[in-house]
Formats: sequence, structure tokens, C-alpha cells
Amino acid sequence: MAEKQNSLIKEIRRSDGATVVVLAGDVDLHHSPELHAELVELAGERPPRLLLDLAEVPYMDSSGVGTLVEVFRRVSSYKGKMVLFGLNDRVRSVFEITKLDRFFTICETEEQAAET
Amino acid sequence: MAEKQNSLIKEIRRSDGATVVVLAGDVDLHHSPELHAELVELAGERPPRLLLDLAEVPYMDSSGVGTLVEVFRRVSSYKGKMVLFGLNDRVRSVFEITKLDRFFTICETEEQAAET
Amino acid sequence: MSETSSVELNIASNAKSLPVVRGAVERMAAMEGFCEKDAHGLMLAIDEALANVIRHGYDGRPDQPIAIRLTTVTGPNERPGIAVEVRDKGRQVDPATIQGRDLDDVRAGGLGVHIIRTVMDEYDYSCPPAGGMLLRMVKYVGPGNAQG
Amino acid sequence: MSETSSVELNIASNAKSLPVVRGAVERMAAMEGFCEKDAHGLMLAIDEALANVIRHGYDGRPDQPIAIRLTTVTGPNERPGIAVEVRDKGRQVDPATIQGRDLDDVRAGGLGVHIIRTVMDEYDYSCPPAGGMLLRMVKYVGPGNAQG
Ligand SMILES: Nc1ncnc2c1ncn2[C@@H]1O[C@H](COP(=O)(O)OP(=O)(O)O)[C@@H](O)[C@H]1O
Ligand SMILES: Nc1ncnc2c1ncn2[C@@H]1O[C@H](COP(=O)(O)OP(=O)(O)O)[C@@H](O)[C@H]1O
Repeated sequence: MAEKQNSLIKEIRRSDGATVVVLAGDVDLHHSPELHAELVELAGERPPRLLLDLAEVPYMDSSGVGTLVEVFRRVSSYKGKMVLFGLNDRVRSVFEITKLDRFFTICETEEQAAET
Repeated sequence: MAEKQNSLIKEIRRSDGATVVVLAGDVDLHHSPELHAELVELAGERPPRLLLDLAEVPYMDSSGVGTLVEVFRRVSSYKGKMVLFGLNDRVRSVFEITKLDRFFTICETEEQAAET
Repeated sequence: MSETSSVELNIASNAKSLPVVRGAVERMAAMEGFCEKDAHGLMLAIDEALANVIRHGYDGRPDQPIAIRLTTVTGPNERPGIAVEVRDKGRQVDPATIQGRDLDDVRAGGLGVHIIRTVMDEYDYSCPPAGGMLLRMVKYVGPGNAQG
Repeated sequence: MSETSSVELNIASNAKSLPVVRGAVERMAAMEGFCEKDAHGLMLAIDEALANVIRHGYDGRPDQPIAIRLTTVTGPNERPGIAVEVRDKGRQVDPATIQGRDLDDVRAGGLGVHIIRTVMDEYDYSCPPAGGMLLRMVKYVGPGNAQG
């Protein structure tokens, strides 16, 4: 199912309190299953804070926001925090249309995300 | 033939010695006929130097380079000079593949183009 | 744009086809004068419709046919628009059952039809006699496309 | 990419269709791992082929059919590539007469076939019995695509 050579995860930076995951590419039905598996694995490490850098994600569809919702639920279950930052207007609008912007913490920059 | 609302010409700056034409958009079979008519009209003003800014042209096909060739021949006929600048790698490669880079003066920036 | 123009794409029910369709839709929307936001909405709605055909109509089988037709149209107040037809040969379901869910809680699933309803000006599912499902949708440029 | 995938576009012989095809080709090339330069070459060659069908095959009539099929292939040394078929119902000409010209002087015209020959790894025109022209081309990723 997962195609390793096609991962959207460009970089992972782990520190004591947080894991920052940098994504690059379109998060659509083609890539969501693998991204789901990878983020679930990262959530399994139970970082207190999981920050997702979406600045290099040009496009996301409902399978993408659905993937992030499921990861969010896992992170919430151990009382962790999940923050998204760097969303372009298109990606942000998908969260708005699906009314999921109410649930996620969405920041402009990594600095702001680090301070939440 | 020409669809005025669709012109690729974004800006025209006339000075004593030169006319600078800023193009924006793909120069393909759809847009070349109108661009041809517009540039022929500008060449009819016999500017000593005709400078074309292609920095906002993401794509050009053979109808586009063909159009520029015809304008070049008109400008040359009255001993004028025609200079292209700001070409991205894609557009430049079309001139290379068609071996027309030998005939045109191609510069990086407007400053360089102004000094030719 | 005065003349009507039309493009048909025939793809396999493979998620790899989705970016290719998006690329075509994005360019057509730009040609028709859609702003960036409306172009994205159109692209997203078509993407969600295709994802549903792949997942529900064909239960994930990747080699089944899907036909997408994009046609330029002129709507109310002479506004240009793009009409979309998505045809499959998959499972037929009662169009009335194809509905988005309420979005009160945070969970995945049930978002696609809500997105289609929100971003498109018109949409209509039907079961053609020849089999499969047919989805027709239209989006016009400019005002009236407010999300919400 | 292991599985073969294939997309068919049916367009009218209208120059307005060209950006739509370019958008689809660009995305497919990116999915197959083409670098920016190779993706541009593929897009350009298809664009030139379609422009020729519009201008020569159909003498500029804007409402005639053109079918483009894009198929992922595996070439020499396991290199992935994209095979393209362009079919029209226009005037048939002897494939031997479809040739680029020498590029010694600066003039417009006669550049399209030269571009196709330069950027594609393979190309072949034929006259199918059913009428019209058929152009088959292939481009592979990576080395061997040097412009020459
Ligand atoms: N093309 C289709 N063929 C069959 N059923 C469909 C199709 N599209 C949507 N549906 C039905 O409509 C429901 C809602 O779709 P959607 O809002 O996209 O949510 P999800 O796909 O996540 O369930 C689906 O669960 C499915 O039952
Ligand atoms: N699809 C086609 N149908 C018929 N003739 C064609 C086709 N494509 C190319 N040709 C012929 O090949 C010649 C060379 O084409 P090309 O190199 O693109 O230059 P140009 O189109 O500028 O003449 C054309 O002049 C035409 O006679």
C-alpha cells in the first residue's frame, strides 16, 4: 500500500518537547494512505507536541484533512497537542469548508506554532 | 482573429531610444496571432531598440518564437535592434532547440538589455 | 470566451490519475477567467467526486473507467462557467443517499460531498440507464460562489 | 511507479485546448519522475504535434476531434517513460513529407517537427486505415535526452 519512494515527509526534527514534520507535495488520495501510516507511527512516539509544516503543500483534499483528523485524535488521546502551520490559502480553505479549522490549532509561522 | 481582452502585453514603456514591452502569460498557438499583430504595430513605430521583457512568460512554443522571428526581421529591416531579456530556462531552451539563440540578442536583466 | 469548448478525459480509477485531471482543470479554469480561489474550488470538487468513484463506485479497484467532460458554459448574468460530467461504470446507488454528513464533531469521512455542495453552484447525481453513476456539476466565475 | 497507467484526452482542434493538455502532461510527467527539463520537453513536443494537427491536418478548423493518449512505459535500463499517441481525422499526408527544415537562416515556420525530433526519444508518423494521421512518440526520464 505505502510507496516508500513517494513519501510526502521531507524532514523530521525531534526535540524534547516537540516533533516538527515538514511535508512537501500534494496531499491527495494518492499520497494520504502512506502519510497516514507515517504520521500514526510518529504519533506512537507520543511527542508532547506534533507540529506539521505545510508550507510546501500546494494542495490538500478531504482524504488529506481526514488523515490529519485521525492523527489529531491519536495525539489528543494521550493529551498531546497538534499544530499546523504555513498553510497556503488553498489548503486553509479546505479546513474552512469542512469546518475543521475549529478543531485544529492553525498558525502562520513555525515561531507562532512553537509558542502555542 | 485578435482577442483584445486576452492580450499578453502587460505594459509598454516608450522612451526616446527604446520601447520596452512586458509580456505576461504563455506564448502559444492560442495567443501568438494577437501578439504578432500587436508587436508588428509597435515595430511600425520604428523604435531604434525594441526590448521584450519575458520574465513573466512561463512557456513559449514554436508559434511564439516564430512570432518573435518575424518581428525581428521587421526591426532589422529598418536597422533597429531587438533584445529579449528575463527568459526562464524553459523559454530559453526553445530558442536553443530551434537554434534561434544565434540570431537574437538575449540578456538576463533589463539593465544588461539596455546596455547592448 | 465566446465559443463553447469542451475537453474529455478518460482515466482509470487509480488515484495516480487525480493530479493529471487537476492539472487539466486548473488550466481550463484559468483560461475561462476563474480567479485562483474559484479555480481551486472547481479542482477540489472534481477531485472529491473522482475519489468517491474510486472508493465507493469501484471499491478501490484501480483499473476501471471514469470519464470526465469539461465544457465551458454561460450562466446567469452572462457569467462564464465550467460544466463538469463525471461518469463511471461502477455500483449504482440511490442519489438521495449521496449526502455529506453534519460537521459537528472532528472525524474523518463524509467530507467529500459536503465540499462538492459548498464549492459548486449546481450538482446533481443520477443513475443513467446504461449503468454506473453520472454526476453533473457547474461552477460559474465571480460572485455567488461564496463558501458557506 | 510500477503499474502502467494511462490517460486519454479528447479535445477539439482549438488552440484553447492546448493549455489544458499541457496542464495534464505536466502533472503526469512529474508523477513519473521526469525532471523539470524533461517534463518541459515532453509538454512542448505534444504541444507542437497538436498545433500541427490544428494547422495542417484540419487547416485551422477549430471543431474537429483530436485524441491524445498518454501511457506510462518502461524503457531501456528500466527507465520510466511516457508514450504518447496523437490521432486525428484530418488530411492524410505521406509521413516522409513531415520533416523539419534546416535551421540555417532566421525565419518562422518549419520548427515544430524539429522540436519533436529533438526532445523525444522516439517518434513515428503513420496513416491508419481508418483515416487521419497517427503520431506515436516516447520520452524516457534521465540521460539520453540530451538536446542535440
Ligand atoms: N460515486 C459514488 N458512488 C457510490 N456512492 C457514493 C459515490 N459518491 C459518494 N457516495 C456515497 O456518499 C457517501 C458520502 O460521501 P463523502 O461525503 O465523500 O464521504 P466519504 O466518502 O468519506 O464517506 C459515501 O459514504 C458513499 O456512500
Ligand atoms: N499533423 C499533420 N498533418 C499534416 N501535415 C503535417 C502535420 N504535421 C506536420 N505536417 C507537415 O510537416 C511540415 C513541417 O511541420 P513543422 O516543422 O511543424 O513546421 P510548420 O508547421 O511551421 O510548417 C508542415 O509544414 C506540414 O506540411
